[in-house]
Amino acid sequence: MQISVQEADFDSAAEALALTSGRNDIGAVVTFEGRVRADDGLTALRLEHYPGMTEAEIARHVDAAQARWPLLGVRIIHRIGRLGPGARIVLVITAAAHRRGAFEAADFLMDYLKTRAPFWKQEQYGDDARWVDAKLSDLDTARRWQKPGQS
Amino acid sequence: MQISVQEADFDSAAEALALTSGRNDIGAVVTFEGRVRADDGLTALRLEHYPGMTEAEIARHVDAAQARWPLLGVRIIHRIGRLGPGARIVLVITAAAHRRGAFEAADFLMDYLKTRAPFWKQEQYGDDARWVDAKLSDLDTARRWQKPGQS
Amino acid sequence: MKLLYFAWVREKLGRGEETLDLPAEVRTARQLAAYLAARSPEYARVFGLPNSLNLAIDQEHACWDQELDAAREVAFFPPVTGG
Amino acid sequence: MKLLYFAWVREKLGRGEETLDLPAEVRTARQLAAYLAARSPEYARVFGLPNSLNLAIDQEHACWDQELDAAREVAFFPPVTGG
Repeated sequence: MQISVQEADFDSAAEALALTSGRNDIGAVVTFEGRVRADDGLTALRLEHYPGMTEAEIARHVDAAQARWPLLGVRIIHRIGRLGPGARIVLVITAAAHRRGAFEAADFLMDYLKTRAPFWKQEQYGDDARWVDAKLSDLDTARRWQKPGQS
Repeated sequence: MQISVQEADFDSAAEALALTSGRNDIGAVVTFEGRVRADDGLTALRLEHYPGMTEAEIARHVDAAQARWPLLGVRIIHRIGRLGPGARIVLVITAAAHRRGAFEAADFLMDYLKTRAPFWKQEQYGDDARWVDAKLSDLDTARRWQKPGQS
Repeated sequence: MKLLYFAWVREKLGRGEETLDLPAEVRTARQLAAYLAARSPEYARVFGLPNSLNLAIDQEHACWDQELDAAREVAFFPPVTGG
Repeated sequence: MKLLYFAWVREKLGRGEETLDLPAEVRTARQLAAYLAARSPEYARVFGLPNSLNLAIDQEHACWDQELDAAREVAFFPPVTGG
């Protein structure tokens, strides 16, 4: 697993290649790319995070994903700083022998990045800026992965 | 939507770029790449299809996906012919405003490519060749998407 | 009527397609399979057990009891294994 | 103890971090919030309603009734919105 939190943009194809090159045991590669939408005249997002905790929290969720699905590779990049409309924000790549594990692990990791990793988004509309509220729907979505008895 | 059945390899990143460039309404891009695993000493896969029906059948499933999720772009490429270990076989890219639709539509399209699109795989082990049997597990997986009352 | 065969169906029959004039009493896909099975031992091996085969009528998945009507082409093949 | 503030918590307090010597009776995160709320009107606005805040103790998500024990750093922040 490799986890990066960075201001720089990323190249999803180069990351997928690095994760899978020379391997003949990988049958499925799922790539999720999140981007900034220009809804309602948004001019930029600003992303802030908690250095140190972010990487540790993501690593815990990658460990959980690896315990749950037989993954052969995981790559996560999350950008911080100022991002304009159309910019890439987040990359999750999962590689596995079979597609089910790759799909489910990527979906799981995105849900936990949304609800547990310490990032905060501020929306900018020209000179106006407002912090994004957490969505209850994201919590509900993440709750799908809990096993019976977990709270 | 764009659907291709071809012998040539594909470039997932270039396809994702073509699907999304210049757009500020896309918040989520999910890319699935299927590859040839070298299990049990496999030397190659040979893929055959039903020209005409393949494209029509895939288009029907893309239509079904677009009716079910608010998709902003779909790209499907399926390779045919002889493919060595590690080769890319299939590409599904879905783009949407939000991640849930993009994830579910890509997963749905892969399930239907597996169980409905008229492709047949032959495994080659040196001079020995055998047609791959359909997996009941793939049918079960595809059945997840049926609504109550559908058979 | 144009008949198409794929994967091991094509290999066992030794051909990928052929055009046949069918008798008027062959009205469903199941009757077509029975008619083909009677042609030769090779055809009998493929069409004697149609449960292991799937079919398409005019490039759409079809059922054995479906009427052929004015179908232009019928294809027989094993369960699909793409993706 | 090192305290860290993120997003609008940081903005409302006018600082991202500070180091405080806490009285011995501040043993849980909830007691720490009450202690901070008493420092000034700015702190009271943020820590008077801790239900809108989340916290981490030594870089792990924590609950309000968790003991601070020998924690080196405690962070307060709104619900996360990454991804």
